[in-house]
Formats: sequence, structure tokens, C-alpha cells
Amino acid sequence: MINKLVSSAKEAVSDIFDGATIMISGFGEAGSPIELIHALIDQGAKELTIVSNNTGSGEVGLAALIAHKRVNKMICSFPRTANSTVFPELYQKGEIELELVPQGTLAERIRAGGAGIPAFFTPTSVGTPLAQGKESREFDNTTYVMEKAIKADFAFVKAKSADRYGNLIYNKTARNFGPIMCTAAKTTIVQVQNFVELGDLDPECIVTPGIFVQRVMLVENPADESRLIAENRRYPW
Amino acid sequence: MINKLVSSAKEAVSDIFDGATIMISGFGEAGSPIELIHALIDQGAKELTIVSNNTGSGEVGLAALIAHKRVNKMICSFPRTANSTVFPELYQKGEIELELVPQGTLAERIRAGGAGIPAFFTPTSVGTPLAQGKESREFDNTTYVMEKAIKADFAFVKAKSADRYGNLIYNKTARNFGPIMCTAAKTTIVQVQNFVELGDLDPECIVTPGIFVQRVMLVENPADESRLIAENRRYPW
Amino acid sequence: MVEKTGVKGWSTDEMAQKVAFDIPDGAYVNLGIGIPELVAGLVPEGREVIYHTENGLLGMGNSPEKGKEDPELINAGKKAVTAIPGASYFHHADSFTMIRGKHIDVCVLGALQVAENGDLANWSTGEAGAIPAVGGAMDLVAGVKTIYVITRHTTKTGESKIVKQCSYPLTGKGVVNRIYTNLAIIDITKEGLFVKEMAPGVSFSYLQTQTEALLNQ
Amino acid sequence: MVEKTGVKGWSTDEMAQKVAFDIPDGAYVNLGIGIPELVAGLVPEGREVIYHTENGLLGMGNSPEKGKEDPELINAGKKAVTAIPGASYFHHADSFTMIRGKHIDVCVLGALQVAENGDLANWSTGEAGAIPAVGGAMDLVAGVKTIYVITRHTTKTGESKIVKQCSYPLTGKGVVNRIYTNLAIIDITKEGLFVKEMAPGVSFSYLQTQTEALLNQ
Repeated sequence: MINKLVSSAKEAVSDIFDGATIMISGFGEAGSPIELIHALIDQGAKELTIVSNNTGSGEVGLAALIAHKRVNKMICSFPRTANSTVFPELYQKGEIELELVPQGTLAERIRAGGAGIPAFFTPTSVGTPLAQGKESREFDNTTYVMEKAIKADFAFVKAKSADRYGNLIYNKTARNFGPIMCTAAKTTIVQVQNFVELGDLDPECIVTPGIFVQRVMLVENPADESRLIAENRRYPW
Repeated sequence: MINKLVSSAKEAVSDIFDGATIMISGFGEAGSPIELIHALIDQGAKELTIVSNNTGSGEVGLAALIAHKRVNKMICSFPRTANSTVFPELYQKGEIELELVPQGTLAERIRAGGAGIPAFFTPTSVGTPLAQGKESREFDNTTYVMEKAIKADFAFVKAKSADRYGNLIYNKTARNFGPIMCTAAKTTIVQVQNFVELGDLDPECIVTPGIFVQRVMLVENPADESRLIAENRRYPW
Repeated sequence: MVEKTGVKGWSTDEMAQKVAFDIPDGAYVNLGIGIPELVAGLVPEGREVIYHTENGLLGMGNSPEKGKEDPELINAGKKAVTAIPGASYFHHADSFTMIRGKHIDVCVLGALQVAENGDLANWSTGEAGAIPAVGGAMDLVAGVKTIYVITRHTTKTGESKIVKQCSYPLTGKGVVNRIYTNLAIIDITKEGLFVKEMAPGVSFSYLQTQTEALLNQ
Repeated sequence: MVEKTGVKGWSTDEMAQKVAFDIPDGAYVNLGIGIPELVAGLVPEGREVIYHTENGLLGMGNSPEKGKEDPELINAGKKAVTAIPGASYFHHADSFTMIRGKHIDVCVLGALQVAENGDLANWSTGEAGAIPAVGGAMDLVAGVKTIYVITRHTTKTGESKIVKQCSYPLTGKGVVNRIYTNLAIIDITKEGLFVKEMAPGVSFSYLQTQTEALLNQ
């Protein structure tokens, strides 16, 4: 029988290894799987490459993972956000590597990774410093740069509801990078607020079919990141 | 005010010009916008390039358009289906051109056309006759072929419901090529069974956001292709 | 020649049963049109297998009851199907993301020819005037993790379908992992073809006489 | 220098109103973070404009009432927003399909510098040690059909933001169609910069003194 529900956060992240590449969903706090990230901090894997749009805020979630020096390299589009101090400090000290990728190129590279497309051409970044060193090419008299797929060992994703097959639906703009990250990782681990019976999710409305999900973890009351930051909380507490 | 509903099939297809490239949704009869195709037969545009997975069956819908010698070229993955005689006959006489594309490559080329990606690499067809003449390249010791985007002047799509913004939902496996074709045409024309109020479609379940749709035509009782074929019907009747 | 010697080997159902036995619990499976479709009905009890059909459905169920067919719920062979609880619908680009992106575990396909290096020809005999039609076959063999071929061992005129080199246009190069015929189950490895199992009454030497490519035991 | 001469030109709201006036009925629009966001509130009555935010919402509405903010319903600036009837949610790859695929009609962005050939610099001053952050700006300028820049005409220290050549790292090459400043509205064409409208009290010769690039009337 297929049942992708795991019983604890500890179990969900137990096999993450040093040096792994992990995609983490979220745009700011919307869709950020904080509880999974905290479980990873507890688990201890280090020298990680993290693919995520931002670098976290305050000292919880992704920012806490970075603060604990578990991350060697960030691949992201916007490492500078309100209340984001952990990454900037380490970056200025030269203690963390940054691969800056335009947001749409980041999304497309992840989607390509999940879709078996090793590389594609895009008009984004042509003529800018972010195209430097990249192959460029003309199609129909317009110049494009070649960008390569990104794949990951693991993806951490936050969704709204799942069933035992791993089918997912999301909540509003917390969807963001979740669906494409699910497709691009060898092992996709999803935290959801609701675990429902098979058939409860409308097959016309499932956003991520279960084939892209390996593990589901139930977090009925996920942390409110803004509140944690307002309260100056740090993980581990 | 935005209202993409047009009042007749005639109006929906009135500006289609000779030599246009038209994408037509459907996998077999599921999702095939027969009424739009029939309106196009009445309208008279010719020398068309049609992008569609199949070539139609019997002498209705796409097969009827081909039978009326309106199509110069088919871009498709499977031009041979049950009850498909019109295309094979013209093809064997050398009266219609065929660009045969693997189904997944066809889908990805259309998706690329809609997403502003001019070209991409795929493992599909490597080492086969369909890769001949195409650029190939290695990434991580695997060979891929480069495939180019397909765009169209028009797309004809069948969906289940639309609102005045052109937001769409589909029905079961009739979804198939519809959503990607909507993105890849300058003018996307959709026939739907239901026209609903703004807000009636759940924003979490909309498959095609209205930005990809220019015209909506209401066909409350679309033809059942299989029945038409069983009855030996031919369009125009 | 199969007819002449009287060795029939496994029936089509038995071949499909052999394939079905090799599909693990929890697998995501795409079944080609025709004989491969028989596999779904023969998976051993206790295993939960999820079927993908490339026209946009994961969680394909059995054929509907007569009179309950829905022309908008069909499989890749354009036959009416059903959807199981837990199924999902999606568009073609997402469907081939599942295929090309190596998310599907097993694909079972028919063949015109399989070569000893795993090359598969199953979409065209290359005859002049024939209408070429490839569908999703090239995507499936390029993208699915494990490719099983189910086919009679020889053609109707007695020629081996397991060949040194395919003479028909290829579907994919070096893509087939295992062949299930009426006479044997044969693994394709980098070291060549290895016979895994033979049908009752089939000897290795007989099997080799029916096979153009070199077999290993 | 603007301060010294006493010519202030349009207020920020007036600049945003000028932009808003140029957004046609039925347009799909992406507004950058900051001053561009003002545009939404100033579109003339009777026009229906649909706002896209690249983090996955088409049909973004006004700010929510205090206390009704939803941390999972935000815009690209990470501020709480609402969704209008007819809105839809989608993932990031689909969102940038709208952008890169030239489906969005108008994007309004701020600028550090705009060059006379339409080059835009708005993401980095290139200072050593600064944390580079690009977000979706490069995708927007590469993909949206019409790019409007809204910016003060000069920097706080009086330097022209409309330059012969950008000294800051580029966001995109030849991408800007029109600039709205506190002093003027300027079109960027292949033949150079053309002043479309000047703020009250601004003369062409004065405008040119405030502008590094050559202006045409």
C-alpha cells in the first residue's frame, strides 16, 4: 500500500547527508516550510547547497539554518529582504557563496530539472552581468542566453493538504515555488496542514500529483514566521 | 470592461487569414473544438499550418478541414488514428506536408512558445530518424537534441467553463493540449460549455488564467464526434 | 518456425502475468496500447500500482461499465477508462514532465524489433508510403526509468524480433531493460542478453535458434 | 540642483497618475515595488485593469483591511494584498511564463539610471560588499511588452538619472519604452529621447540642463 505520511519531522529528514542540495519552497514567509527546516537544524547535516528564492528572515527557518553555518552556498534571486541580516553578514565576511539567478530563470531552471530538460535559452539577463560567462545565441535575430537545469537531492515544500498518495493542493500565493520544486528533487518532503482521505482532493484541482512527492509530514499549526521574528525568537529555542 | 465572450462562432474566427498557423487542442476527440473548426471551414481561410496531436477522424472537425484542402501542413505526433482516412489519403498523394514530432516534444515546444523560451534540449528522439538534421549536444555525458519553440497565430481550444476574463477550467482528459496552446498563440479562441460569473471559478482551481485567452465562445451542447462519425456525417451538412 | 516445432510457450496472458509480477508495490506505471494493457489486470494482490496515461491522467482505473463511457475520459489508446480515488488530471506538458523527468518507474511497450544493445524499434516499419506516427513512444523510452518490452518472440513469418541490430527506424537507443516473449524473459545488460526464465518446454538451444542475437545463460 | 532652481515639477502622486492615465482598459499590468504601486489606485474610472504579481497571483486587489492580512496572500514586495473576483493562483514557472512569454502588457518599474538607448539599471549600484539582489526585474524587462519607468529626474545629489550610458550594472538592454519623472514624460525611440510632456514651469532648455542624455522635442 502506498502511504507517504511519515510520523515525525525527525523521520522525514533523517537521511539528509552532508553536501546535499536542497530546494526550499517559499517566497518570503509564504510557503516556507519552517518546521522541516528546523528538523534539519536538529538533524545536523552541513555543507548544504540551498536553492530558495530568499535567504530567510530573523533567526528562524532558513535564516536559522544559515546562522548555524550549515549552508555553503545559496542559489537564489533575492538574498536581501526585510529582517534579513544573517545571510548578508556571512556573505560580507566571505563565509557563504551566492549564485544570484533572476527569479524567472530560477523558476525555469527548476522546472527544467523536473522535466528532463538539461538546458534552455532565455532572453532574461542578456547584456547584464548575470549573463557573463554564459553561452549566448541568436534565434530570429534576438539574443538569448543558455541556462542549465537545477536538480536537487531533496526538496522541502509547504502545502495546504495532502492525501496518502502525496497529491497536494496549496494555499494562495504560498504556492509559488512548491510545485516545481516537487518535480526537481530525488526526494521531495512536504509539510501540510491537512492530511485527507484519498479522493477528498478534486482530481481537477490537484496542483502537484503524488508522483512528485515522496514524504508527507503533518504540521497542523505551522509557525507564523512574522510573529516569531517580531518576538525575536531564535531557533533552536 | 473586460468581456472576452463573443456572440457567434462566425465572429470568433472572422480574422483568420490565409497562411495562418493554428493550434488545435484535443487528443482524439477529447478536447477537440469541433464547432470552432466548422466555423473556420465556413469562414474559408486556406493554406493553413495546423498544430494538433492528431489529424482528425471521419469527415468532421479537423478531418473535414483537411478534406476541404485548407491545410498545407500538419505538425503532429500521431496522424494515424481509428477512422482517420482523410489525412492519409492526401499525404500519400503528396498533397499535404507532415512534420512528425514526438508527443512530449510537441507539448514542450508549444509550452516553450508560450513561455518565451526559443529552444531547449531534450533526450527524446536521440539516435532516431526524428533527430536527423537537428543539432545535438552532450550534457553530463548524455546526448540531447535541440528543439525549437512553436508559436501560432491562433489557438482553438475546447474547455469546460469560462468567465468574462477568459479564466478556464477543463473536463478530465479533455484538458490535454489546451492549457499550453492557450499560452502559445497570439489569439486564443476557446469554446466552452458554460459561461459563468466572475468569481464562480475557484481561483485555486483555474487551469488557464484569462491572460492567455482572447475570445470565448459558448457552445452549450458540443457535438459528440464519435456519434457523428458513426452516423457517417460530413461537414458541412 | 514456432508453429512448425510446436513450441508455443506462454500465452499472451501468461506473458502479461510475468510482466505484472515484476511490477513492485507503489510503482508508477505507463502501459502501452494493446497487449501491455493486459498487465494492469494481472498485478498480484496486495500491490498498489498507479497507472499513468500520457494524455493527462495519473490514477487510471479499469474500463467503465458499458453505457458509462465518457468521451472526455480516455487513455492514450483513446479507449474509455475510469479514474481511481486519488487520481489527478493535468495538461500535456506536465504529463511529459512525469515521463521525460524520470518520474515514471516502469513502461511496458510492444516492439517490432529489440536489439541486443537495447535499441528499440516499435513505431515504424519504414515502408515507403506508410503514414509515420510516433505518439509518445520516443518520450517514454527516453524518460521512463525501466522499459519492459512484451512481444512474441518471432514475427508471424518466423523471423526473430530480438536482433543484432534493428533494421526498422529506432524509437530509442539502448533503452530496453527486459524483454518478455512467449518463449522467455531476457534481460538486456551491458554484457549482452541474459536469459532469465524460459517457458515450459523451451530449451536454451532451441531459444537460441529462434533468436538472431546471441543469448547468454 | 532641482532644489536650487525651485522647480519641483510633479509630485510623486502626479507622476503615478500620469502613468495610470496611459494604462489602457483591459491591460494586464505588473507594478514594481514602491512608487509604482501607487499607480493601481489612480487608474481612471471606467477602465478595468488586471494586476499580476510575479509570486503567483493574477487579479491582485487592494490592501486588506487592518487585521485581515493573510501571510499567505502577499505581493512581490511581500506585503499583504487581496484577490479580486476572477483572480487565479499559479506557481512560479507559470507566473514567469506570463512575463517571459510577452503576455503582460505593461510593467512599471523604478530606476537608478535609464540610458538614451533604453538600457535600464535598477537592481544594483555595483558597490563592493553590497548584497546583490535581482528578484524578477530582469525577467520583467526582458518579457513585458511595454516597460514604463517612474523615477525622480535626478538623484538626491542632483545627478541626472537619464544618462548617455548606464554606469551601474544593467537590468536589461534597450528595454525601456517611456520614462515618467517629476519633470517630464520622455519616450525612448530608435531615434533617441523625445519629450512627450513637461511638468508645469519646466522649459525644454531647463529640462535639458537636468538631463545628461540628449533630448528631442
